Amino acid sequence: MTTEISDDALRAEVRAWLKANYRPEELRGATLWSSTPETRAWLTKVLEAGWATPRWPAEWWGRSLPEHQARIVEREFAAVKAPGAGQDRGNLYANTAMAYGNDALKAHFVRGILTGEINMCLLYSEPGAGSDLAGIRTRAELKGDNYIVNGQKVWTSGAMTADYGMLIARTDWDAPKHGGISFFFLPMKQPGVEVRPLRQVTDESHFNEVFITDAVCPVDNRLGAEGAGWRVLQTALAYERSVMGDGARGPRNASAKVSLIDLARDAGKLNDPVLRQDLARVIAYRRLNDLNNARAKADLKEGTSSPIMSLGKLAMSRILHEEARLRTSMLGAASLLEGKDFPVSDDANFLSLNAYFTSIGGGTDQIQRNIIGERVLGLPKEPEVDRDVPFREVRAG
Amino acid sequence: MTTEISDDALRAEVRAWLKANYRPEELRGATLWSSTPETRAWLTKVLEAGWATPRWPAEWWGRSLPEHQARIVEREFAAVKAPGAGQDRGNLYANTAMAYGNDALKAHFVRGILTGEINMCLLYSEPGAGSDLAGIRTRAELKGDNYIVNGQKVWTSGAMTADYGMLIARTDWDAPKHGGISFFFLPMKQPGVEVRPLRQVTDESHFNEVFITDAVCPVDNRLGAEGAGWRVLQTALAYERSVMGDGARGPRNASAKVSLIDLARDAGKLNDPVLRQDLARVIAYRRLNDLNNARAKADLKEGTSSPIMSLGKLAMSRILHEEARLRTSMLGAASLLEGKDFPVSDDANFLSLNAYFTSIGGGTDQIQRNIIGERVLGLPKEPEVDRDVPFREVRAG
Amino acid sequence: MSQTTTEERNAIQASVRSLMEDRNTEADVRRVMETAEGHDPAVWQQLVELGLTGLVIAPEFGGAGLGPVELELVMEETGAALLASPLLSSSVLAAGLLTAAGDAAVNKRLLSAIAAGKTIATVAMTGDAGTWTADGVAVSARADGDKWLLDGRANYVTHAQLADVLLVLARTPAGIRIFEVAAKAAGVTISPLPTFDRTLRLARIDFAGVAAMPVGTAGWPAAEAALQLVLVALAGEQAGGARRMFEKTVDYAKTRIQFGRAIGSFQAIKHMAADLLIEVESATSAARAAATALDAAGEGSNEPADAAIHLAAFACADAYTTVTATAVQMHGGIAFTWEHSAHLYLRRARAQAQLFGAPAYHRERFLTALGA
Amino acid sequence: MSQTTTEERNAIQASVRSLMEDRNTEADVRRVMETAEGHDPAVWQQLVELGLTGLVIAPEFGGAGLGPVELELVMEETGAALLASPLLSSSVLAAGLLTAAGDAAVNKRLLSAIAAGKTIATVAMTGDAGTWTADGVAVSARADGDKWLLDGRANYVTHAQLADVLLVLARTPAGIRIFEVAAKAAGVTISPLPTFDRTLRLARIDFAGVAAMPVGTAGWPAAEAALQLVLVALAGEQAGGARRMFEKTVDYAKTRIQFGRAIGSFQAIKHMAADLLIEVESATSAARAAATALDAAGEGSNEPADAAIHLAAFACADAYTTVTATAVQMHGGIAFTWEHSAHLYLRRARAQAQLFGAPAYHRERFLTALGA
Repeated sequence: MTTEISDDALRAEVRAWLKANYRPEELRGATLWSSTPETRAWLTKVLEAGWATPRWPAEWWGRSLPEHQARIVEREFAAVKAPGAGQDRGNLYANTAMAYGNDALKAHFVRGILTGEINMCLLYSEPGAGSDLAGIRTRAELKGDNYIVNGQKVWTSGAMTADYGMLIARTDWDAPKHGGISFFFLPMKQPGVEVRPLRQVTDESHFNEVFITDAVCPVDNRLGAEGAGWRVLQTALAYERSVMGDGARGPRNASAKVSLIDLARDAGKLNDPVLRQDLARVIAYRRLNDLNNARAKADLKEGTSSPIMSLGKLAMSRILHEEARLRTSMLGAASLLEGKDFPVSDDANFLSLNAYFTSIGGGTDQIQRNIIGERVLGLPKEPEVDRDVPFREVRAG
Repeated sequence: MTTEISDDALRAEVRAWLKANYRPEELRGATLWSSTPETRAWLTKVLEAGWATPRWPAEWWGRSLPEHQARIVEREFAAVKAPGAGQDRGNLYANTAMAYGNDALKAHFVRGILTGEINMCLLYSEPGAGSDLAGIRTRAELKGDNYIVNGQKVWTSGAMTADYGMLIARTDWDAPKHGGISFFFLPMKQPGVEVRPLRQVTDESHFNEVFITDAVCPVDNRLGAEGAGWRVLQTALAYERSVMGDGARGPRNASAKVSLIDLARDAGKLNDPVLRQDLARVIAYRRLNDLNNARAKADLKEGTSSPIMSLGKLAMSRILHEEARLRTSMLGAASLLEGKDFPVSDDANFLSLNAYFTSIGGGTDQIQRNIIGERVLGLPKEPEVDRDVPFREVRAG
Repeated sequence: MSQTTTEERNAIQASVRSLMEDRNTEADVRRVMETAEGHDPAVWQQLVELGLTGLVIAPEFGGAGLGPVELELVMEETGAALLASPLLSSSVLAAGLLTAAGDAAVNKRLLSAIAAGKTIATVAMTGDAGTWTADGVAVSARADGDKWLLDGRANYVTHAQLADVLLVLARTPAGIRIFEVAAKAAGVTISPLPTFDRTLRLARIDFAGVAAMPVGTAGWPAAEAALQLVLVALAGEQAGGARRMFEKTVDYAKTRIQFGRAIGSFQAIKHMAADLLIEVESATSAARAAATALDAAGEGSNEPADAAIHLAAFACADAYTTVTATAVQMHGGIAFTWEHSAHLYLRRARAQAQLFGAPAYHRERFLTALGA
Repeated sequence: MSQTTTEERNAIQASVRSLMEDRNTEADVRRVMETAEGHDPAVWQQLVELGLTGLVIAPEFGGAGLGPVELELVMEETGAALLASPLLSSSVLAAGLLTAAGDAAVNKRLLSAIAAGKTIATVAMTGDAGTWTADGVAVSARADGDKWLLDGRANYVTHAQLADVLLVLARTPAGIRIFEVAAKAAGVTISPLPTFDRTLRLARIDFAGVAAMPVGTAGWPAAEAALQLVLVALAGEQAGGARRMFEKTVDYAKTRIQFGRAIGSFQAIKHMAADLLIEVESATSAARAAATALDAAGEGSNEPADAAIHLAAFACADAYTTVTATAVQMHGGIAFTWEHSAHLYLRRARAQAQLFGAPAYHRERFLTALGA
C-alpha cells in the first residue's frame, strides 16, 4: 500500500497543509503532561492527515513513508514549531503499546495516546529500587481477569493528570529478579491509586509518589507475557533515550539566558585571572560535549557506530555541576541569597541543587560509569550476588 | 631477672656508654642494605651492652626493660644519631624470627640479624600478585628435609646483598588462597636464586626481580606451621608499618630543601594570583596531614584509638602528586628539561614519577580506599569470588 | 593557654550535644527555620543557662571567660545539629569585637547583657561588596558637634533582624571606627534578606543620618580580632556539620541495599567515603589547630595565629562543601527530596563558605601569613 | 575547505598507521630515543616517500598542498606511535612560518627542500622565558650596512641540533622579523638540552653577531599563523597518544587478574576508564574541530579559528596528561618499570603540555578569542 511520492512533493504537501491548518495561538496552555481541547483537536487533525505516524501503514493512520521521508515531515513541523508529527518515532507510550500490546490494547489505547485523549505517566522507580530498578517490590497478582496491584512508586511526573501509568510490577517471586517482572498499563483514576506530590530539594514539586493499594488492572492491559516485563521495559527505556534530552530544567530566572562570560562581566570578575582560568575550563566542558555530539552525529551518518553517544549524560552531569559551582564562585556573598529579587543568585543556587537531577536521576553517574565501562569499553561485569537467586531470597533495604 | 633502675640512672648510663664507645666517623659507608666490618663491630658492641634489645631478657642480649625505659635508650641513641638500639621494636626480621621461628631458627639467625652479619630482604610481591598478595604462585614443595622453591618475586630491595630473604610461597594448591601459603627464610646465596636489577620508571634501580629455580630451603627455615604463612606475613607487615615511613624518596637535587613558596619566588610566579591559589591549596594538603598526624598521636596518648593513622598513606599520595604537579606548573617550559644542570626541573619531573611509589607501592590508593572503607568505616566487603575456592581453580593473569 | 582540662572540655562538649539531641532535632530545625525569627527563644534560654552566650566573655562581665579552644568544641556540636541561632552573631562576633575594642563602660553594659542573653547584638561590617575587609566597609560616620551620624549601607549582616544592638564599622576621616546603634534607632532600615540556607538570617541595613555612639578607639584591628574569633567558631561549625553528614552517609551506605548488597560494599561508594573521611578529619584538625593557635596568640605567643586561622577557614569551608555535595550523590534519589536532611547540610555548607570571606580570599590571607 | 574526501583522508591516515606499525614499534622508539640524532633517517625517508614532509606545502613547491584537516589526522597516528622525528619542527612549524611569510624566493628554495626532506628546518621563537609569545622573543637583529646581524638567545628550540636551517624571530627597531640562518653559520652555538621526554630534541641557541637573511616582511603575525598550524598538529598528536595509551590500559584491565577476576571488573578501575573515555573523545573532537576551523579560516571564513585552536590546545594537553597519569595508576606496579610503555606516553604528554604554550596560557587566549 506504499504510495510513492518524491521528497520535494512531500515537503510541499506538508508545508501547504501546515499553512492551511496550523494556528499556533490556539494551542497555548497545554503542558507536557496534560492536554487542552484545542491541542486534542489539533493532534486529531495531524493524525488524520497522516503526519502523526507517517512511517506506519494506513490502518494505523500512517502513510508507510520510508525513514528519510518521515524525517522530512518532522522537519517541516519543527520548522514552524508545530507539535504532533512523527510520533511513530517520538511517542514513547504509543510505540511501547504497538510493540508489545495485544490487539485489544492497541485498539483501546494507541489513537487516544496520539491525540492526547489519554494522558500517561511512568511507574518504574520505587523507594527501594532506584539504581537497581530490577529490584522492584510492587506486587501484581492475577485474580480472575484482573491483576490486583500493591506497592509504591516514586519520581513519577504527570501522575496527577495521567489516565494510565506504564507500570512494572513483580508477578513471580520465585523467579530471579529480572525474570519475575511484568509490564502493565495501570488505570490511574481509581480509588486504589493515590498520588502525592513530592517536594524536591529545590523546593518545587515536579514529581509524585504513587501509593497503590489493591488497585485493579485488567489482564488485557499487560504488555508482553507474564514475567517478560523486563524486556518490555528495556524497549521502552531505549525509546525514551532515543528521543529525550536529559530533561534537566534550566534556571528559574532570566539569568538563564545570560552567558557565563556575561555573568562574569556583570559580577565584575571578568578581569580576575583566577576566575578567568576557571571560566575557560567550565566553558570548555560544554563546548567539548557539543563537539563530541556533533562528531557522534557525523559518525552515525557515515554508518560508523559511535560510543560517544553513551557519554552525554555523564558529561552533562559534570557540565551542570561545574557551571553551578562557577556561578556561585562568581557571586561570592551574593550567592547567600535566593528568591526572585535576587535572580542571579537564585539561579546559581537552584542550578547547584538541580544538577543532581542529572547526576542521580535516570541512573546515577556511578551507574552510568558502569554502563560505559561494560557496554562501551567491554570491561567485565562485577559479580552479581542477586542475579540468579529466587527474588524472595534477595536482600532488601 | 628484672634489674630495677631509675629512669635517670638509665639515661645517664646510656649517655656515658655512648660517650665512651660511639665514634660516628668509623661508621660511614654502610647502607640500609649492607653492612661494613666497622658497622658489624659497632652493632655487636651495642648488642653486648644490652642496648640492641633492651626489652628482651638477658638470654636474648637484653635487659628486660619496660617499654618507657626502652624508649629512653632509643632516644639517647637517636640524639647522637647512633644506630642499633631498640631493634626489639624496630628490626622487622629479628622480630619476625622471634615471634614465629623455632628454636633452631632463632639460634641461627637472630644474633646475626641484629649485628649485621646476616643481611635480609623481602620476597613477597610477584608479577601476578601485586594488589592481591594472597594470589602468589611461587611454589615450595617439601622433599625430605628441604623445600624446593620455584617462582618469581619482584620489587625486592637489597636482594643483591641479602643472605636470606623472607619469602612467602604456596605449599598447598588445594587450600583456599590464604590457607595454602607458608613463610620461609630462603637462603639467597645459592645457584637457584638469580637477582636482576629492575629499572624503574625514574631511570634508577632501587629494586630487583628475583628468579627462583629449584632453590633449596631447609625445613627449619619455615616460620610457623605449613599453610600458616599468611598470618606470619600479617605480623611482619604490621611490624613494618609500625616502624617505617612511607619510604618515598625526596628529590635528587638541592631543590628538595627549598619550600614551595621559595620555588615559586625563584620562578618569578609568587605574584601570579592563579599560581597563588594553587600554592595555598597544595601547601594546605601537607599541613592538614601534619595536623591530622599530630592529632592522632595526641589521641593515642589519651588512650583513644584513632582512625586517622590509616589515612596517612592515601593522604601522602595526594600530597606528592599535587606537589609535583604544582612544581611542574611553576616551571612552565623549563619543566621540559632534566639532568643535574637543571636541578629544579629534574626534581619536578622525578617527583612526578616517584609519586607513584606511594600511590601504587605497598597497596595502591584504590586498595587503601578499600581498607579505609572496610576497616575504619566498617563498610561491608565486596563479594570475593576467589576466597573459598581451592587455589588451583582460581583465575590468574 | 586554655585553662580547662581535657575532661572539662569533654564535659562542655557533651552538655551541648545533649542539649542539641533534646531540643534541636532535625524536626526542630525544620520548624524553626520556617519562622520569621529563625531561632527558638526557649533553646536560647537553654544556651544562656549552659553559659554559652557568655562562653568567651570575661568573668568580670558575667561570662565564663573561656577561649577559642572551648568555643570551637561547642560549635562543632551546634554545627552538627544545624542549630539556627544568633549565638555566632551575638556571643562570638559582637562579643569578640567589644572585647577587642576594650571600651570599659560599653563592655560593662553590653557584654554583660550579651552574656546574660538579654541583648542580642550583631556586627555590620561589609557593604554590597560582601568582602568582610576594610575595603568593604560602606558606612560612613561624620561628626556633628559632639554627636556622630552614620550614613550608608551595610549588607549581609547576620541576624540583624533579631538584634537589639548593632555594632557598625564605619569610615571616619581618621579611619574606620566602631559605633553602637540601637536596632530601632531612627534612620535605621533593616531589610531581611531571603537566604538559600534557611537556618541563617541575613539583613541589609540602610543608615540615613543615624545618631551613633563610638565604641573605644580601636577600629579595623578590633574587627580583625573579632573575625579571627568568628572564623575559628565557624570552622568548628563546619567541621562538626561535615562530620555529622558524613556519619549519616556512611550509615546509609551500610543499610541501603541495591543489587542484593549494601551500597557501601561497592567501590564507587566505598572509595568516595574514604576520600571524604580525609576531608572530615582534616577539617576537624584544622579547626582545632586554629583554636589552639588563637588561644596561644591571646596569651602572647610569638606565633601569629593568622596562618592557622585562614587555613582552617578555607579547608573547613571546602571540606564541608565537598562532603555535603558528595553525600547527596552517595544517597541518590532520596537526597533529592526536601524531606531528607542532606540538603539542609548542603545549603548550610554553601552559606558558611561565603560568610566572613570566601575560600579564595582565605587562601590569599594564608599565603600572606606564611610570608608569601 | 579541505578538498579531500573522507575516503582519501582515511587512506592517508591508514598509510601512516601502517608505516608506524612496520617501522616505528615501541622497540624502535626506545632505540631511536637513545641515539644522539633522536630520529631514524630511514623512517624519515619513508615519511618523504609518503609525502608527509610536504603535506601542507603548496604543490608549486613540491608539496601535497593539503591542509590542517589532513595534517591533524596524520599526527593522530604519529602521536599514537610516539614517533620521534623533526617532522613537526620542519614540515609543520618551519613550513607554516615560511608559507605565512610568503617570501617567494626563499620559499622556492627552502620549502622545496623541506618538502623533499632534504633540508631540516626549525624555528627559534622564544628565549629563556619559554612563552612562545612576542614578549618572549630574546634575539635582536641589527642592520649593518646591507647585512643583518643577530645577537641573543633562543631557547627550547625543537630539533635545532638536527636542523640545517634556522628560522629566527628577532627584534628589529621596526618590530619582530623573521631571519634565515644556516645552522652552521659562524657565531651560532647550538647547545642540546637534556629532555625529560626522550623522544623530543630541544636545544638552546646563542647568537653572537650572526649574519642573517631577512625572510619576507611579515613578522610576528606570520609566527602566529605558524603557531596555529603547529598547535593543530600537536593537538592531533596529543589526541592520538591519549587514545592509544587509553586503549592499552583498557586492554590490560580486561586481562590482568587480581582477586580472581579481571581488574576492569572492579568499579575503581571501571569508573576511571569511563571518565578517561570522555577525555579521549573530547580530545579527538577538539583536535579535529580545530583543524576544521583553521581550514575554514584559511579559505576566508569569517569565523576566526582562534577559539577552536586554543580550546584544542588546552583540552588536548590536559586530556593527554590526565589519561597518561591515570593510566600509570590503573596499571599498578608494572607501569613503575622502565620497560613498560606507560611512562613514555606520560613523559611525552608532560612535554607536549608545555611546548608552544602551557594550558593556562591557552585558556587565556581562548577566553580572549571569545571576546572575554
